[in-house]
Amino acid sequence: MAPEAGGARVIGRLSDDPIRVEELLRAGSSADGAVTVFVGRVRDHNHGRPVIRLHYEAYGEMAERELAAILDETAGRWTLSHLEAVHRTGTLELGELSVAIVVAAPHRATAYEASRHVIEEIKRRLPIWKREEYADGETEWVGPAPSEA
Amino acid sequence: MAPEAGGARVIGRLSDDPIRVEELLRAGSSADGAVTVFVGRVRDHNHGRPVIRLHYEAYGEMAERELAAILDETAGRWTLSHLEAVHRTGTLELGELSVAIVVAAPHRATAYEASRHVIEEIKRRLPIWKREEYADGETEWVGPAPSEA
Amino acid sequence: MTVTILLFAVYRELANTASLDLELPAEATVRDAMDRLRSLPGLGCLPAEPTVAVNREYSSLERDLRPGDEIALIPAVAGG
Amino acid sequence: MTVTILLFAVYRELANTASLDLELPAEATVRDAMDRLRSLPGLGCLPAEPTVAVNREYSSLERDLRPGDEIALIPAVAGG
Repeated sequence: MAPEAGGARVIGRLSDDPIRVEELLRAGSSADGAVTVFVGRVRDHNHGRPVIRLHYEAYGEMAERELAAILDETAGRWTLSHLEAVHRTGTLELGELSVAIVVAAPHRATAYEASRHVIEEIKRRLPIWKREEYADGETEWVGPAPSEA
Repeated sequence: MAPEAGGARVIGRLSDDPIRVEELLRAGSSADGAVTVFVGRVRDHNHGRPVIRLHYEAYGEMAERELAAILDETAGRWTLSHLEAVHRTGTLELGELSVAIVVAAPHRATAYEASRHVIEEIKRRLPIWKREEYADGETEWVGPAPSEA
Repeated sequence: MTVTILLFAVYRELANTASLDLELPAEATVRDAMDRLRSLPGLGCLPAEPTVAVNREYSSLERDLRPGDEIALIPAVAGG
Repeated sequence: MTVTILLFAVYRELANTASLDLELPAEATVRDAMDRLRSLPGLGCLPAEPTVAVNREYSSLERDLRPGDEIALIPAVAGG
Protein backbone atom coordinates (compact mmCIF):
# COMPACT_ATOMS: atom_id res chain seq x y z
CA MET A 1 0.00 0.00 0.00
CA ALA A 2 1.30 3.46 -0.89
CA PRO A 3 0.53 5.78 2.04
CA GLU A 4 0.92 8.90 -0.13
CA ALA A 5 -0.48 7.98 -3.56
CA GLY A 6 -0.97 11.12 -5.63
CA GLY A 7 -0.40 13.28 -2.56
CA ALA A 8 -3.30 11.66 -0.72
CA ARG A 9 -3.14 9.81 2.56
CA VAL A 10 -4.37 6.31 1.71
CA ILE A 11 -5.38 3.63 4.22
CA GLY A 12 -6.99 0.28 3.41
CA ARG A 13 -7.51 -2.62 5.80
CA LEU A 14 -9.54 -5.64 6.77
CA SER A 15 -10.81 -5.73 10.32
CA ASP A 16 -12.11 -8.45 12.57
CA ASP A 17 -13.26 -5.74 15.00
CA PRO A 18 -16.29 -3.43 14.69
CA ILE A 19 -15.84 -0.38 12.45
CA ARG A 20 -15.91 2.95 14.34
CA VAL A 21 -17.05 5.66 11.96
CA GLU A 22 -16.60 8.44 14.51
CA GLU A 23 -12.85 7.98 14.28
CA LEU A 24 -12.86 7.83 10.48
CA LEU A 25 -14.74 11.13 10.31
CA ARG A 26 -11.76 13.11 11.57
CA ALA A 27 -10.15 12.45 8.19
CA GLY A 28 -8.48 15.15 6.17
CA SER A 29 -7.56 18.71 7.01
CA SER A 30 -9.10 22.15 6.82
CA ALA A 31 -7.97 22.30 3.19
CA ASP A 32 -10.80 19.85 2.44
CA GLY A 33 -14.18 21.37 1.86
CA ALA A 34 -15.96 18.06 1.41
CA VAL A 35 -16.01 14.69 3.16
CA THR A 36 -18.12 11.71 2.14
CA VAL A 37 -18.64 8.63 4.25
CA PHE A 38 -20.23 5.51 2.87
CA VAL A 39 -21.13 2.65 5.17
CA GLY A 40 -22.56 -0.70 4.26
CA ARG A 41 -24.68 -2.32 6.96
CA VAL A 42 -25.96 -5.84 7.47
CA ARG A 43 -29.54 -5.79 6.22
CA ASP A 44 -32.32 -7.82 7.77
CA HIS A 45 -33.33 -9.19 4.37
CA ASN A 46 -31.90 -10.05 0.94
CA HIS A 47 -34.02 -10.74 -2.13
CA GLY A 48 -37.03 -10.94 0.19
CA ARG A 49 -35.56 -13.56 2.54
CA PRO A 50 -35.14 -12.62 6.21
CA VAL A 51 -31.45 -12.57 7.16
CA ILE A 52 -30.42 -13.14 10.78
CA ARG A 53 -26.61 -13.00 10.60
CA LEU A 54 -23.65 -12.75 8.20
CA HIS A 55 -20.21 -14.25 8.19
CA TYR A 56 -17.43 -12.79 6.03
CA GLU A 57 -14.58 -15.02 4.88
CA ALA A 58 -11.61 -13.37 3.17
CA TYR A 59 -8.62 -14.45 1.13
CA GLY A 60 -6.83 -12.03 3.39
CA GLU A 61 -3.47 -11.51 1.68
CA MET A 62 -5.05 -11.01 -1.73
CA ALA A 63 -7.92 -8.88 -0.38
CA GLU A 64 -5.46 -6.46 1.24
CA ARG A 65 -3.44 -6.31 -1.97
CA GLU A 66 -6.53 -5.63 -4.11
CA LEU A 67 -7.85 -3.04 -1.68
CA ALA A 68 -4.53 -1.20 -1.73
CA ALA A 69 -4.58 -1.31 -5.53
CA ILE A 70 -8.13 0.07 -5.67
CA LEU A 71 -7.25 2.93 -3.33
CA ASP A 72 -4.05 3.79 -5.18
CA GLU A 73 -5.87 3.83 -8.53
CA THR A 74 -8.55 6.08 -7.02
CA ALA A 75 -6.04 8.47 -5.47
CA GLY A 76 -4.31 8.69 -8.84
CA ARG A 77 -7.49 9.48 -10.72
CA TRP A 78 -9.05 12.12 -8.44
CA THR A 79 -7.52 14.97 -6.44
CA LEU A 80 -8.16 14.09 -2.84
CA SER A 81 -6.30 14.31 0.40
CA HIS A 82 -7.55 11.37 2.46
CA LEU A 83 -8.93 8.03 1.38
CA GLU A 84 -9.70 5.27 3.83
CA ALA A 85 -11.54 2.00 3.43
CA VAL A 86 -12.19 -0.72 5.99
CA HIS A 87 -13.87 -4.07 5.28
CA ARG A 88 -15.06 -6.33 8.06
CA THR A 89 -14.35 -10.02 8.33
CA GLY A 90 -15.87 -12.52 10.75
CA THR A 91 -19.40 -12.73 12.10
CA LEU A 92 -21.67 -9.66 11.95
CA GLU A 93 -25.07 -9.17 13.54
CA LEU A 94 -27.90 -7.18 11.92
CA GLY A 95 -27.14 -3.47 11.65
CA GLU A 96 -23.37 -3.89 12.05
CA LEU A 97 -21.14 -2.13 9.54
CA SER A 98 -19.62 -4.38 6.89
CA VAL A 99 -17.62 -1.73 5.05
CA ALA A 100 -16.80 1.97 5.44
CA ILE A 101 -15.23 4.38 2.96
CA VAL A 102 -14.14 7.90 3.85
CA VAL A 103 -12.98 10.45 1.28
CA ALA A 104 -11.82 13.98 2.12
CA ALA A 105 -11.29 16.26 -0.84
CA PRO A 106 -11.18 19.94 -1.72
CA HIS A 107 -14.36 19.64 -3.81
CA ARG A 108 -17.59 17.72 -3.33
CA ALA A 109 -17.82 16.20 -6.83
CA THR A 110 -14.50 14.46 -6.16
CA ALA A 111 -15.60 13.23 -2.75
CA TYR A 112 -18.74 11.61 -4.18
CA GLU A 113 -17.20 10.14 -7.31
CA ALA A 114 -14.13 8.69 -5.61
CA SER A 115 -16.25 7.14 -2.84
CA ARG A 116 -18.63 5.52 -5.31
CA HIS A 117 -15.75 4.20 -7.39
CA VAL A 118 -14.13 2.58 -4.36
CA ILE A 119 -17.25 0.73 -3.20
CA GLU A 120 -18.05 -0.51 -6.71
CA GLU A 121 -14.49 -1.82 -7.13
CA ILE A 122 -14.56 -3.40 -3.68
CA LYS A 123 -17.76 -5.26 -4.53
CA ARG A 124 -16.34 -6.32 -7.86
CA ARG A 125 -12.77 -7.28 -6.97
CA LEU A 126 -12.23 -8.01 -3.29
CA PRO A 127 -11.92 -11.76 -2.63
CA ILE A 128 -14.28 -11.69 0.34
CA TRP A 129 -17.32 -13.92 0.64
CA LYS A 130 -20.32 -13.56 2.84
CA ARG A 131 -22.38 -16.43 4.10
CA GLU A 132 -25.90 -15.24 4.73
CA GLU A 133 -27.85 -17.06 7.41
CA TYR A 134 -31.59 -16.92 6.86
CA ALA A 135 -34.38 -17.15 9.39
CA ASP A 136 -35.37 -20.54 7.96
CA GLY A 137 -31.97 -22.01 8.85
CA GLU A 138 -30.59 -22.10 5.31
CA THR A 139 -27.37 -20.36 4.29
CA GLU A 140 -26.03 -18.99 1.03
CA TRP A 141 -22.58 -17.82 -0.06
CA VAL A 142 -22.27 -14.52 -1.93
CA GLY A 143 -18.97 -13.51 -3.49
CA PRO A 144 -17.34 -10.81 -5.60
CA ALA A 145 -18.35 -10.24 -9.23
CA PRO A 146 -15.05 -10.02 -11.15
CA SER A 147 -16.72 -11.06 -14.41
CA GLU A 148 -18.45 -7.66 -14.48
CA ALA A 149 -15.03 -6.12 -15.21
CA MET B 1 -42.09 19.63 6.28
CA ALA B 2 -43.56 16.18 5.72
CA PRO B 3 -41.96 13.83 8.26
CA GLU B 4 -42.95 10.75 6.23
CA ALA B 5 -42.57 11.74 2.55
CA GLY B 6 -42.72 8.62 0.39
CA GLY B 7 -42.40 6.41 3.48
CA ALA B 8 -39.09 8.02 4.43
CA ARG B 9 -38.30 9.80 7.67
CA VAL B 10 -37.35 13.32 6.57
CA ILE B 11 -35.66 15.95 8.74
CA GLY B 12 -34.34 19.32 7.59
CA ARG B 13 -33.14 22.17 9.78
CA LEU B 14 -30.91 25.18 10.19
CA SER B 15 -28.69 25.21 13.24
CA ASP B 16 -26.79 27.89 15.09
CA ASP B 17 -25.02 25.13 17.01
CA PRO B 18 -22.21 22.84 15.82
CA ILE B 19 -23.28 19.84 13.74
CA ARG B 20 -22.70 16.47 15.45
CA VAL B 21 -22.26 13.80 12.81
CA GLU B 22 -21.96 10.98 15.33
CA GLU B 23 -25.64 11.41 16.17
CA LEU B 24 -26.70 11.63 12.53
CA LEU B 25 -24.97 8.34 11.77
CA ARG B 26 -27.47 6.35 13.79
CA ALA B 27 -29.98 7.06 11.02
CA GLY B 28 -32.17 4.41 9.50
CA SER B 29 -32.82 0.84 10.48
CA SER B 30 -31.42 -2.60 9.79
CA ALA B 31 -33.53 -2.67 6.63
CA ASP B 32 -31.04 -0.20 5.17
CA GLY B 33 -27.95 -1.70 3.62
CA ALA B 34 -26.36 1.63 2.75
CA VAL B 35 -25.79 4.94 4.48
CA THR B 36 -24.05 7.95 2.97
CA VAL B 37 -22.94 10.98 4.91
CA PHE B 38 -21.81 14.14 3.19
CA VAL B 39 -20.28 16.94 5.20
CA GLY B 40 -19.15 20.34 3.98
CA ARG B 41 -16.35 21.90 6.01
CA VAL B 42 -14.96 25.43 6.21
CA ARG B 43 -11.89 25.42 3.99
CA ASP B 44 -8.79 27.43 4.73
CA HIS B 45 -8.78 28.86 1.21
CA ASN B 46 -11.11 29.78 -1.65
CA HIS B 47 -9.94 30.54 -5.19
CA GLY B 48 -6.42 30.73 -3.81
CA ARG B 49 -7.16 33.29 -1.08
CA PRO B 50 -6.51 32.26 2.54
CA VAL B 51 -9.79 32.18 4.51
CA ILE B 52 -9.73 32.67 8.27
CA ARG B 53 -13.44 32.51 9.18
CA LEU B 54 -16.96 32.31 7.71
CA HIS B 55 -20.26 33.79 8.71
CA TYR B 56 -23.54 32.37 7.39
CA GLU B 57 -26.59 34.63 7.15
CA ALA B 58 -29.93 33.00 6.32
CA TYR B 59 -33.37 34.11 5.23
CA GLY B 60 -34.46 31.64 7.86
CA GLU B 61 -38.17 31.14 7.16
CA MET B 62 -37.61 30.72 3.43
CA ALA B 63 -34.50 28.57 3.86
CA GLU B 64 -36.38 26.10 6.06
CA ARG B 65 -39.24 26.02 3.57
CA GLU B 66 -36.89 25.39 0.61
CA LEU B 67 -34.93 22.75 2.53
CA ALA B 68 -38.15 20.89 3.38
CA ALA B 69 -39.18 21.08 -0.28
CA ILE B 70 -35.81 19.72 -1.46
CA LEU B 71 -35.99 16.80 0.98
CA ASP B 72 -39.60 15.98 0.09
CA GLU B 73 -38.80 16.02 -3.63
CA THR B 74 -35.82 13.74 -2.99
CA ALA B 75 -37.79 11.30 -0.84
CA GLY B 76 -40.41 11.16 -3.58
CA ARG B 77 -37.90 10.42 -6.30
CA TRP B 78 -35.77 7.74 -4.62
CA THR B 79 -36.67 4.84 -2.32
CA LEU B 80 -35.01 5.65 0.96
CA SER B 81 -35.89 5.36 4.61
CA HIS B 82 -34.11 8.26 6.28
CA LEU B 83 -33.08 11.63 4.91
CA GLU B 84 -31.63 14.33 7.11
CA ALA B 85 -29.97 17.63 6.27
CA VAL B 86 -28.61 20.28 8.60
CA HIS B 87 -27.18 23.65 7.51
CA ARG B 88 -25.25 25.86 9.87
CA THR B 89 -25.84 29.55 10.42
CA GLY B 90 -23.69 32.01 12.35
CA THR B 91 -19.92 32.19 12.66
CA LEU B 92 -17.81 29.14 11.79
CA GLU B 93 -14.11 28.61 12.34
CA LEU B 94 -11.84 26.69 9.94
CA GLY B 95 -12.66 22.98 9.82
CA GLU B 96 -16.16 23.37 11.29
CA LEU B 97 -19.01 21.65 9.48
CA SER B 98 -21.22 23.95 7.42
CA VAL B 99 -23.66 21.32 6.17
CA ALA B 100 -24.35 17.62 6.69
CA ILE B 101 -26.57 15.26 4.71
CA VAL B 102 -27.38 11.71 5.81
CA VAL B 103 -29.24 9.22 3.63
CA ALA B 104 -30.12 5.67 4.68
CA ALA B 105 -31.47 3.45 1.94
CA PRO B 106 -31.85 -0.21 1.06
CA HIS B 107 -29.37 0.14 -1.84
CA ARG B 108 -26.15 2.07 -2.26
CA ALA B 109 -26.91 3.66 -5.63
CA THR B 110 -29.90 5.37 -4.01
CA ALA B 111 -27.88 6.53 -1.04
CA TYR B 112 -25.26 8.18 -3.26
CA GLU B 113 -27.62 9.72 -5.80
CA ALA B 114 -30.08 11.13 -3.27
CA SER B 115 -27.26 12.63 -1.19
CA ARG B 116 -25.68 14.29 -4.20
CA HIS B 117 -29.03 15.65 -5.35
CA VAL B 118 -29.71 17.21 -1.95
CA ILE B 119 -26.37 19.03 -1.69
CA GLU B 120 -26.61 20.36 -5.25
CA GLU B 121 -30.13 21.67 -4.62
CA ILE B 122 -29.08 23.17 -1.29
CA LYS B 123 -26.25 25.07 -2.98
CA ARG B 124 -28.56 26.20 -5.74
CA ARG B 125 -31.72 27.12 -3.86
CA LEU B 126 -31.19 27.78 -0.16
CA PRO B 127 -31.28 31.51 0.63
CA ILE B 128 -28.19 31.38 2.81
CA TRP B 129 -25.18 33.62 2.27
CA LYS B 130 -21.67 33.22 3.51
CA ARG B 131 -19.35 36.08 4.22
CA GLU B 132 -15.79 34.89 3.81
CA GLU B 133 -13.15 36.64 5.85
CA TYR B 134 -9.72 36.54 4.26
CA ALA B 135 -6.33 36.73 5.90
CA ASP B 136 -5.76 40.14 4.30
CA GLY B 137 -8.76 41.60 6.16
CA GLU B 138 -11.11 41.75 3.17
CA THR B 139 -14.49 40.04 3.07
CA GLU B 140 -16.70 38.71 0.30
CA TRP B 141 -20.32 37.54 0.20
CA VAL B 142 -21.15 34.28 -1.57
CA GLY B 143 -24.76 33.31 -2.15
CA PRO B 144 -26.92 30.64 -3.76
CA ALA B 145 -26.97 30.13 -7.54
CA PRO B 146 -30.68 29.94 -8.46
CA SER B 147 -30.03 31.03 -12.04
CA GLU B 148 -28.38 27.67 -12.66
CA ALA B 149 -31.86 26.10 -12.48
CA MET C 1 -50.36 49.54 -1.43
CA THR C 2 -47.54 48.80 0.97
CA VAL C 3 -45.11 45.90 0.53
CA THR C 4 -42.12 44.86 2.61
CA ILE C 5 -38.65 44.48 1.13
CA LEU C 6 -36.12 42.17 2.83
CA LEU C 7 -32.42 42.72 2.19
CA PHE C 8 -29.71 40.17 2.87
CA ALA C 9 -25.94 39.95 2.73
CA VAL C 10 -24.37 42.47 0.37
CA TYR C 11 -27.69 44.27 -0.28
CA ARG C 12 -28.29 44.64 3.44
CA GLU C 13 -24.86 46.16 3.83
CA LEU C 14 -25.24 48.48 0.82
CA ALA C 15 -28.65 49.77 1.93
CA ASN C 16 -27.61 49.74 5.58
CA THR C 17 -30.93 48.13 6.56
CA ALA C 18 -32.38 44.59 6.65
CA SER C 19 -35.89 45.61 5.63
CA LEU C 20 -37.96 48.55 4.46
CA ASP C 21 -41.52 49.27 3.44
CA LEU C 22 -42.31 50.46 -0.06
CA GLU C 23 -45.43 52.35 -1.15
CA LEU C 24 -46.47 51.27 -4.65
CA PRO C 25 -49.45 51.95 -6.95
CA ALA C 26 -52.11 49.24 -7.25
CA GLU C 27 -51.25 46.68 -9.98
CA ALA C 28 -47.52 47.14 -9.47
CA THR C 29 -45.33 44.15 -10.32
CA VAL C 30 -42.16 42.89 -8.68
CA ARG C 31 -40.25 44.61 -11.47
CA ASP C 32 -41.86 47.93 -10.57
CA ALA C 33 -40.75 47.44 -6.98
CA MET C 34 -37.19 46.76 -8.16
CA ASP C 35 -37.20 49.95 -10.25
CA ARG C 36 -38.24 51.92 -7.19
CA LEU C 37 -35.56 50.28 -5.05
CA ARG C 38 -32.88 51.38 -7.48
CA SER C 39 -33.58 55.02 -6.61
CA LEU C 40 -32.85 54.41 -2.92
CA PRO C 41 -29.43 55.13 -1.35
CA GLY C 42 -26.98 52.29 -1.87
CA LEU C 43 -29.23 50.24 -4.16
CA GLY C 44 -28.47 51.94 -7.47
CA CYS C 45 -26.32 48.90 -8.30
CA LEU C 46 -29.28 46.47 -8.28
CA PRO C 47 -29.02 44.34 -11.44
CA ALA C 48 -31.64 44.52 -14.20
CA GLU C 49 -32.83 40.99 -13.41
CA PRO C 50 -32.29 40.37 -9.69
CA THR C 51 -33.34 37.03 -8.18
CA VAL C 52 -36.29 37.58 -5.85
CA ALA C 53 -38.66 35.67 -3.61
CA VAL C 54 -42.21 36.75 -2.87
CA ASN C 55 -43.68 35.43 0.36
CA ARG C 56 -40.76 33.00 0.75
CA GLU C 57 -40.97 31.49 -2.73
CA TYR C 58 -38.80 32.23 -5.77
CA SER C 59 -40.78 34.48 -8.10
CA SER C 60 -40.73 35.98 -11.57
CA LEU C 61 -40.28 39.73 -11.87
CA GLU C 62 -43.60 39.98 -13.72
CA ARG C 63 -45.66 38.78 -10.76
CA ASP C 64 -48.41 41.17 -9.66
CA LEU C 65 -47.97 42.34 -6.10
CA ARG C 66 -50.63 42.43 -3.43
CA PRO C 67 -50.71 44.57 -0.29
CA GLY C 68 -48.52 43.16 2.45
CA ASP C 69 -46.39 40.99 0.15
CA GLU C 70 -42.90 40.22 1.46
CA ILE C 71 -40.32 40.62 -1.31
CA ALA C 72 -36.82 39.33 -0.61
CA LEU C 73 -33.81 40.16 -2.73
CA ILE C 74 -31.68 37.04 -3.13
CA PRO C 75 -28.17 38.16 -4.07
CA ALA C 76 -26.59 35.28 -5.98
CA VAL C 77 -23.14 33.70 -6.04
CA ALA C 78 -20.68 36.52 -5.35
CA GLY C 79 -21.01 40.21 -4.61
CA GLY C 80 -19.65 43.00 -2.44
CA MET D 1 5.74 -29.71 -10.37
CA THR D 2 3.69 -29.03 -7.24
CA VAL D 3 1.26 -26.12 -6.93
CA THR D 4 -1.01 -25.13 -4.06
CA ILE D 5 -4.76 -24.72 -4.49
CA LEU D 6 -6.70 -22.45 -2.10
CA LEU D 7 -10.42 -22.99 -1.67
CA PHE D 8 -12.83 -20.45 -0.19
CA ALA D 9 -16.47 -20.24 0.74
CA VAL D 10 -18.66 -22.71 -1.14
CA TYR D 11 -15.66 -24.51 -2.72
CA ARG D 12 -14.02 -24.94 0.67
CA GLU D 13 -17.23 -26.47 1.99
CA LEU D 14 -17.72 -28.74 -1.06
CA ALA D 15 -14.15 -30.04 -0.98
CA ASN D 16 -14.10 -30.09 2.82
CA THR D 17 -10.64 -28.48 2.83
CA ALA D 18 -9.22 -24.96 2.58
CA SER D 19 -6.14 -25.96 0.57
CA LEU D 20 -4.51 -28.84 -1.19
CA ASP D 21 -1.37 -29.57 -3.19
CA LEU D 22 -1.62 -30.67 -6.81
CA GLU D 23 1.06 -32.54 -8.75
CA LEU D 24 1.07 -31.39 -12.38
CA PRO D 25 3.27 -32.01 -15.44
CA ALA D 26 5.75 -29.30 -16.42
CA GLU D 27 4.17 -26.70 -18.77
CA ALA D 28 0.72 -27.17 -17.22
CA THR D 29 -1.62 -24.15 -17.37
CA VAL D 30 -4.18 -22.94 -14.86
CA ARG D 31 -6.82 -24.61 -17.04
CA ASP D 32 -5.01 -27.96 -16.69
CA ALA D 33 -5.07 -27.53 -12.91
CA MET D 34 -8.81 -26.83 -13.03
CA ASP D 35 -9.40 -29.97 -15.08
CA ARG D 36 -7.55 -32.01 -12.48
CA LEU D 37 -9.50 -30.41 -9.64
CA ARG D 38 -12.77 -31.48 -11.25
CA SER D 39 -11.85 -35.10 -10.67
CA LEU D 40 -11.52 -34.57 -6.91
CA PRO D 41 -14.32 -35.34 -4.43
CA GLY D 42 -16.86 -32.49 -4.22
CA LEU D 43 -15.32 -30.40 -7.00
CA GLY D 44 -16.99 -32.04 -9.99
CA CYS D 45 -19.28 -28.99 -10.14
CA LEU D 46 -16.43 -26.54 -10.89
CA PRO D 47 -17.57 -24.36 -13.81
CA ALA D 48 -15.84 -24.48 -17.19
CA GLU D 49 -14.47 -20.96 -16.71
CA PRO D 50 -13.93 -20.42 -12.98
CA THR D 51 -12.47 -17.11 -11.77
CA VAL D 52 -9.00 -17.69 -10.37
CA ALA D 53 -6.08 -15.82 -8.87
CA VAL D 54 -2.46 -16.92 -9.19
CA ASN D 55 -0.13 -15.67 -6.49
CA ARG D 56 -2.80 -13.22 -5.23
CA GLU D 57 -3.59 -11.67 -8.60
CA TYR D 58 -6.53 -12.35 -10.91
CA SER D 59 -5.31 -14.53 -13.74
CA SER D 60 -6.36 -15.97 -17.09
CA LEU D 61 -6.86 -19.72 -17.33
CA GLU D 62 -4.22 -19.92 -20.04
CA ARG D 63 -1.42 -18.78 -17.76
CA ASP D 64 1.54 -21.18 -17.53
CA LEU D 65 2.12 -22.43 -14.03
CA ARG D 66 5.43 -22.56 -12.22
CA PRO D 67 6.42 -24.77 -9.29
CA GLY D 68 5.08 -23.41 -6.00
CA ASP D 69 2.38 -21.21 -7.55
CA GLU D 70 -0.58 -20.45 -5.29
CA ILE D 71 -3.84 -20.83 -7.22
CA ALA D 72 -6.99 -19.55 -5.54
CA LEU D 73 -10.49 -20.33 -6.74
CA ILE D 74 -12.63 -17.20 -6.46
CA PRO D 75 -16.27 -18.31 -6.41
CA ALA D 76 -18.30 -15.39 -7.72
CA VAL D 77 -21.60 -13.78 -6.77
CA ALA D 78 -23.81 -16.61 -5.49
CA GLY D 79 -23.29 -20.32 -5.00
CA GLY D 80 -24.12 -23.22 -2.73
